[in-house]
Amino acid sequence: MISVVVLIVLLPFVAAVAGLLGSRWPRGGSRTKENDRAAARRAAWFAIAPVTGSLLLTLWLASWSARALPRGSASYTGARFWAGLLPGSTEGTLTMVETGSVPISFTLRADGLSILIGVLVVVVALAVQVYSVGYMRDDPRHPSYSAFISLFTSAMLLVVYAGDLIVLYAGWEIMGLCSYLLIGHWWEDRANSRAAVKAFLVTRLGDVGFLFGIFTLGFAAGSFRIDDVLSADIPRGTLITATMLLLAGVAGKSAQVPLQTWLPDAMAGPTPISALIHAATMVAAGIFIVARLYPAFLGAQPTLDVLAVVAAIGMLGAALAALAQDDLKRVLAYSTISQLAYMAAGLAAGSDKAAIFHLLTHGAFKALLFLGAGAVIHHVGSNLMTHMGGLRTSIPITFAAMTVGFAALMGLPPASGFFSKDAVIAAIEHSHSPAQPFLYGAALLTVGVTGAYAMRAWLRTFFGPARVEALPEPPPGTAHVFDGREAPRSMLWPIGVLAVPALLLGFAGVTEVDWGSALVSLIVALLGAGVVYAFWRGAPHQDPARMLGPFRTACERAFYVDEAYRAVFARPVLRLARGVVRTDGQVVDGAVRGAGRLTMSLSGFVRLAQNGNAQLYVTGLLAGLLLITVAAVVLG
Amino acid sequence: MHIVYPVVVSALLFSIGVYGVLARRNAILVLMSVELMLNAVNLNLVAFDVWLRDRLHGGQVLTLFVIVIAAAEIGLGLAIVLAVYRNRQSIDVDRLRDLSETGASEEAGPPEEPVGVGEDADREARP
Amino acid sequence: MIQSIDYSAVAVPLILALTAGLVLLLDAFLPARPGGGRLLGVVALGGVAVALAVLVAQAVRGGERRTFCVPPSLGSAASCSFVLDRFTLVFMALVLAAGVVVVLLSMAETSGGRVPVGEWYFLLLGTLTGAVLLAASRDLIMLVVSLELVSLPVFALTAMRRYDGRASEAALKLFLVSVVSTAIMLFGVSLLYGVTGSVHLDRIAAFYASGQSAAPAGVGQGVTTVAIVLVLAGFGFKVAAVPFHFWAADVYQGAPIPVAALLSVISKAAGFAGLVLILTTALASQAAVWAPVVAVIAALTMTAGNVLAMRQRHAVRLLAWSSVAQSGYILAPLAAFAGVPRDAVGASVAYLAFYAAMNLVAFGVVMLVSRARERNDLDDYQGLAFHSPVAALSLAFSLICLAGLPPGLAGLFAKVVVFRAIVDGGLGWLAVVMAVNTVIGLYYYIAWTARLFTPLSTGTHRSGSAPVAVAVGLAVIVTLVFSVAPQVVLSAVG
Amino acid sequence: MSWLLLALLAVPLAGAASLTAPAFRGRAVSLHGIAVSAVTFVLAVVVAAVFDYGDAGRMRLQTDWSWIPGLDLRFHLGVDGISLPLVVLTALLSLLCFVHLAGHPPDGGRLRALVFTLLVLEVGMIGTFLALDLLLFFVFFEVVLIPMYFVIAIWGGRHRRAAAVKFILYTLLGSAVLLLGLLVIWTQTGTLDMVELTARHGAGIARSVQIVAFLAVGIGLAVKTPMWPLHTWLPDAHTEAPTVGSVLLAGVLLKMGSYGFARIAIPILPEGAAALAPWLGALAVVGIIYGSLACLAQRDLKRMIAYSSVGHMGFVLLGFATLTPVGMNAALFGNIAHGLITGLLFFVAGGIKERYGTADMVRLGGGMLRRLPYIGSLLTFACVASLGLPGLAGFWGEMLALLGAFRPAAGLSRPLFLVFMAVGGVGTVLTAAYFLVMLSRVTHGRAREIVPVGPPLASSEEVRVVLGPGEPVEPVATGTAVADVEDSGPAPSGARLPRADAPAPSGARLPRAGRLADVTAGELAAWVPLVALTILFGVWPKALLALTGPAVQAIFGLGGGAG
Repeated sequence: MISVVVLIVLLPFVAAVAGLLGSRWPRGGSRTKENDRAAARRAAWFAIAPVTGSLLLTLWLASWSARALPRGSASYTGARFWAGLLPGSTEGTLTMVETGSVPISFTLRADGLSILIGVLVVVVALAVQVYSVGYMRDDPRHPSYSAFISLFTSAMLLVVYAGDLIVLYAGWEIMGLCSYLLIGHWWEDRANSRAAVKAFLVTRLGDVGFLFGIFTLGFAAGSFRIDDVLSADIPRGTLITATMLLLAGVAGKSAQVPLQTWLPDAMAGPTPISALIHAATMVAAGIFIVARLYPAFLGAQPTLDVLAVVAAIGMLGAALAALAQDDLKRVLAYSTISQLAYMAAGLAAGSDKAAIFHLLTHGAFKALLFLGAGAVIHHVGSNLMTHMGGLRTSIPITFAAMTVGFAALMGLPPASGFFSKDAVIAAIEHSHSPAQPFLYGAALLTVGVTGAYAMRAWLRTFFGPARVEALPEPPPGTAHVFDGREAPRSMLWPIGVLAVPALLLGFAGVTEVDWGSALVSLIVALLGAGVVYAFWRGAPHQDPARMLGPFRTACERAFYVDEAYRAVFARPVLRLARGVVRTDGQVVDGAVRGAGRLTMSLSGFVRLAQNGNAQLYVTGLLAGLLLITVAAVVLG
Repeated sequence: MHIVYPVVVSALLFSIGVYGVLARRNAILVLMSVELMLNAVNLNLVAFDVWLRDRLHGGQVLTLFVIVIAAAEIGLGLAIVLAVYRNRQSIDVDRLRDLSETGASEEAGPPEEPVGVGEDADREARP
Repeated sequence: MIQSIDYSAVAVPLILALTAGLVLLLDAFLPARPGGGRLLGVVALGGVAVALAVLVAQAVRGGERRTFCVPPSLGSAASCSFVLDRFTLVFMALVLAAGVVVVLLSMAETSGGRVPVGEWYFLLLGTLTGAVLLAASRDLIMLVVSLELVSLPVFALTAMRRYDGRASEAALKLFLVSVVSTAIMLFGVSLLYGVTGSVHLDRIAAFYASGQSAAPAGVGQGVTTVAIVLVLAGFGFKVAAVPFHFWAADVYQGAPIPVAALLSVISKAAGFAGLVLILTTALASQAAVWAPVVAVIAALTMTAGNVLAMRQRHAVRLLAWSSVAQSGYILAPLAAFAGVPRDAVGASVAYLAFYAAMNLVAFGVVMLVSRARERNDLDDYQGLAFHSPVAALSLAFSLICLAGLPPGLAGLFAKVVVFRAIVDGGLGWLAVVMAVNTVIGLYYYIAWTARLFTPLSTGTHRSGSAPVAVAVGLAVIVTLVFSVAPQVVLSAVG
Repeated sequence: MSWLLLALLAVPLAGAASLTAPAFRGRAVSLHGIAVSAVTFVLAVVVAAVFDYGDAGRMRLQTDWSWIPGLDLRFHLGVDGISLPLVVLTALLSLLCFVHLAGHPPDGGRLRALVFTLLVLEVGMIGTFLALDLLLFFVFFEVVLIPMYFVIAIWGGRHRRAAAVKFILYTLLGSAVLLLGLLVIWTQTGTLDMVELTARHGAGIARSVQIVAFLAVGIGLAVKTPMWPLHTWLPDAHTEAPTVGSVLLAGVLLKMGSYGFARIAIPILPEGAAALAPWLGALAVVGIIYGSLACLAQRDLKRMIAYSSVGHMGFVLLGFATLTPVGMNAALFGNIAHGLITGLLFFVAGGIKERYGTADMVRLGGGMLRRLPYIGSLLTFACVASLGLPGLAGFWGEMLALLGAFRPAAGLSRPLFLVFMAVGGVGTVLTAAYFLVMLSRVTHGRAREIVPVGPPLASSEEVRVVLGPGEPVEPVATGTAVADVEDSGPAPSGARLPRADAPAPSGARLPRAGRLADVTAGELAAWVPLVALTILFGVWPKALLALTGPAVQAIFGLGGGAG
């Protein structure tokens, strides 16, 4: 059984290697038009076939797990929501590496939680690969692009199915690298390249804390295997420090408040990437980790309180920022930060079931929204909503799909968002941690603002006067423009496929719906949407965000957090670096060169005595002798 | 008489010889003052020999040798002074400055950087 | 009573002296034929070779030989003036080997015609005799006389070149400084004689060991200290230690190169032999007095030598200062005599042997190059590797040996031996000073070696000379043997 | 089988000696070089094959002859878990250097002399890792100096003389102090045999003497490893050394310093090590931060890689400073990983310098991925491996070092080492920062169009270069999208570009010889093994840890006694 899991993880990796090396291989590197096209076609096959294989294996694994008898003693406490759904779990260790202190075991482990997330990852990855065939048709670097996506998928699956924390960390970092490579796909424009560097560095900063958290757990439990870590009785103090450190990694990867500035800039990458990495999978990995080690987090209440506060600030701030953005993708990016904060709030409130349920639904509808946005951008040729309007007639299918997406985002009843967001709000309502009232208030307020920005985006994109004029040459950073018609079928199929779970996944949630809180959140959401509709109705041309009044620019610049970070961190480090180079040149190296010059000048000085006069020599001789005699007698 | 007197006289004689060597400019006079120093040593040796009542008379034997050595040295010294005079027409010790640090490296010039070989110069030399 | 003389003990100096006489007679009576100079050279070489053979025979037969002894009846036990023990044999071997090389170098020098051949070889053999005698002497008189016998011929040799102002100036300087140092040493000897009442080294040692002194304690110790320092002066000059080093560069530059080689190896070896004899046999119990003095002098010598050599642009002057620095390294282990007596002397003599071999290679090649270009500036050596590779490689090898870096393993092991003796003796600070000095030393050695390998556009004519080539070859082979099997020296020194 | 180690030394020596015969001409010389180093590499692999992995802690294949009884220096060779990987790495890198040399003759000509020097260098390097006698280790430690001096001084770049002189003087001072330390050990214990001394675990040497000896040996090795304050020779030596020289200097010479810690300083002087470990750790960590910051502001590519070596060796030293088995394993693993990755980095940098004629990042402009896609991607791979991505060799060295610092040996103060660990973590972020910034400046961005003006200039000669000031010097100016304008807009804030050359009219394009050739077969042959090994050790760290583990246990006296 474990070989299936190994295969699931390895197939995309093989695809990546084949894509990187194989796609251009026979005809060498000559970059002609038809070479690129043939290479792109071959790369597409290298990418799609293995991921489909992975999908089928994952589905078979899920069915096996569902049929398996629930194991007597769940290896860790508490019957989990997915243990009921997918009780079967399997684990296999490839090898044990003796490091000298805590051993590292190359272990893969598939249980209910990881299979669920595995399904999400593979589905979205396949959808994105198919979508990219159309979206990146004549991009010269399509082979490396699709290969990196396969590598990313393999890394994400490694994180999902990892049984050992270090193996998990390995997948974690490779994901970060792939996000760097893919964000910087159009590296001709230095801004994209800088955005990629920023994304990698911010997540890397979080990962350092994550690694130290793993060390703390590993040393406390004597092994890095997740089962040992969760079953070992770790003293409360160590648990708190470990979980706090893990939070740093979670904040980095899932773009939570302290380290969220990289996600909006990550939109510089192609849209399918934003859909896959910055909506469904990588950003969800942080939440997945907390769910994976939930018994540890439950044991450390202060950490959950910190998580609650971070989530509250994150969801509200991001929602407000989304309301003021003009770029459609940045709206969705800030919305992602806000929704992730929701899941974090769910976890903080003590219900990982609600958080994972929301993660799944969010994965579906946010990927849908991004792919839809990709189609819209294709159609319009620019990201900015000021260039869009009245598209519901020209691209009906995308319109329908994005409507479903926005409905799910706002939490309107039929869509899945309604059920999962309700589960989270219910969990927050019933939790009894000190930060609960503050969290609950923020949650409700965010529901309203989410309704507002979803409605605003929906209206400004599809309604109002049509302003499309075919731009002559796409500015760097966007794919080429289609001639006004609907996106090609290869892009529409994935949108359609994703629309189904976005709509129906809510019903799959077996949990009962807490109608009281659901109604409250629905009313608040409709209220937010209504306000925006009223402003929009007044002046369809203008941006409803004007209702924010003086706070608009603050919201648009995301409360100047990014500029603050650059002023506090980036610029001083560069100044320090130049200072280090100067000191290295003058002080450390100076000392060395100075020693050399000192000896040379000493030699110059001593040579003066050698002026050739014999009597001076004899005088020197006698003076030296006198000195030595006196010293010998006196000191002797 | 107590041993101190000859030793002190010998020391004084030695000092006069040293002064002579350092102060005089003429090579021959320097040689004479060296003789003075050697004779001071002889005085010392003989005085100790008598004071010690050494049955082997080591001191006096050494005095004889010192006298012989002094003679040899003076012979050789004068020969050298003669050679210097023939070559330099002067035996003024102060003016014999040809062999000196600065003298040697005048024409070559001080090295401008540690190894003294301009690397650009030989870089072009390379084929 | 007539002293019985053990002629087999005195064989080596006797042979050298007789050869000297023979050379003088041959020069006087042989008709002046063009090849005459070469004949005298061969005769001198033969004399030295025979002496070396006899020495080897005596070494193989082993055992100690003593002669010119004072009968035990007068005063304390029998003490002899001329002793042939392991220490003496090593020094004699060293001096004679170096003598062979110097004679070979002189053949090239004398063929120039500017030097009277007979007198040259006579004086050269005289110096060798003095050096050999000094190694064997065990009383102050013989020590002084053989020291003079080593010094005086060298003054003459330096001034030997006709119509060479510089040579005569160098000779005068050498003469002046040497005579003053000898006078100072004699004054020291007289005081030492005064305090100890005896001339023989072993009796002086016995006197100090027994602790009683003729004069009242306070004065006796003071006078002894002064005496020791003054005696050190004489040998300090020979070895070119710090206060007595000023003459080195001027004389080496002025003198003909074989004489410079003679000064840097043979007269220095003689100086060290005398120093070791006086300090370790006569004044062994006074080590507390002279050890710190020697340590300070060693440190100052190596530093002054290296520092002065850094900015040199003249080959022989650089070698002069380098030999001053090297004598600092040789002096250093003696300072550790208090801690590890046997190792200290062994290390010092071993380093001297290694140094002699390496230095002679350098002087040989400098002799070769200076025949083509008199100026002898370092720039004349640029690109030597391109038109006379063997000479360049051997010079590079010797310089790297002097620096103490592999592939010059001889230099490296020599330094390790010295470092070990110093660290064993507990002189940490001296070891650190020596380490820094090795680095300063490497600076000018590597600068010169680098010049050898940088290409120079203008090719220059190289005039070969057979005897010098043989000399360099001999010295290189000896250095290579020392590099691969330094145990040869270490076991001999014991 | 013990003749194998002798053969490992004899073959390169014989190869070098045989080069003096005039029979070799032109091509034959480089082929000869490849042949000799290939034989040496095969021997190394045979040693690895014949090595008994079950008991890697004991010393195998020992040969022990008395060479100089006077100094009781014994020609004692042996190999164990610690030295085997380093020997194989040395043989491999030397072979790759010769392969690279075949395709790309050195700048200074005189190929025969260069091959001779490199073979002598190889003898010195392999000897250092095989020696089991303190003085023999010292002799081989110094054999390396003169050849490397000549490699830099004759075949180097513009200021090669000064760099070579500084290299040899600085390293000699270090090794002289190292010799003092070794002699102190010798005088205290009376023996020079490393195996015996390791078995004694420092018995017989008083604590204060151990501290003095560790200080002396430590300083000697720290100069070679480049620990922080003693590192200033490295950037000059690397910038001026030819590609082959840089690869060997970074790939192997730095390892001799850190190997010294693993073989001499820590096992033989445990109390000295315990006393000075906090200082070693502190200097290592400062080295990490200092190296990373220095790299961030470097303009020259090779100089930046040199400073990155200071940073990486900082992690290796941190591993040693923890005095724990995992720390030692981390250091030894980091050694090998750094050798492979930095070797590759210098090969690629050499290739770039050869093609562009300069290694100055600002003059390289951008868009290397456009013009030289394969070299660009290899550079990216090397940088990613170097910043410690898991799955590649660089990660395990750093991670295990931080793991070691998390819980140092009993005697060491835990909070201090936790601070070291945290600063090390920040160091990894800075390492990622400067590598990615370099990639962004060199490989990304729009390639400057090459307008072949006039006759093609001599390829490698420095061309009079004019910088279009449009190039933003501030690498990480996010947010405000500074358009990569072609025309000479005002250079953004930050240092005006220093006019190294006489200012020419700013409009002139960069005249350079035609289209640059991408990676050649010869280069690939030299570089692909390094890439493969980096991935192998990254994916399967057990290959190395299983080897060094038992040897390290033996050192810390936990496992079985050393053989």
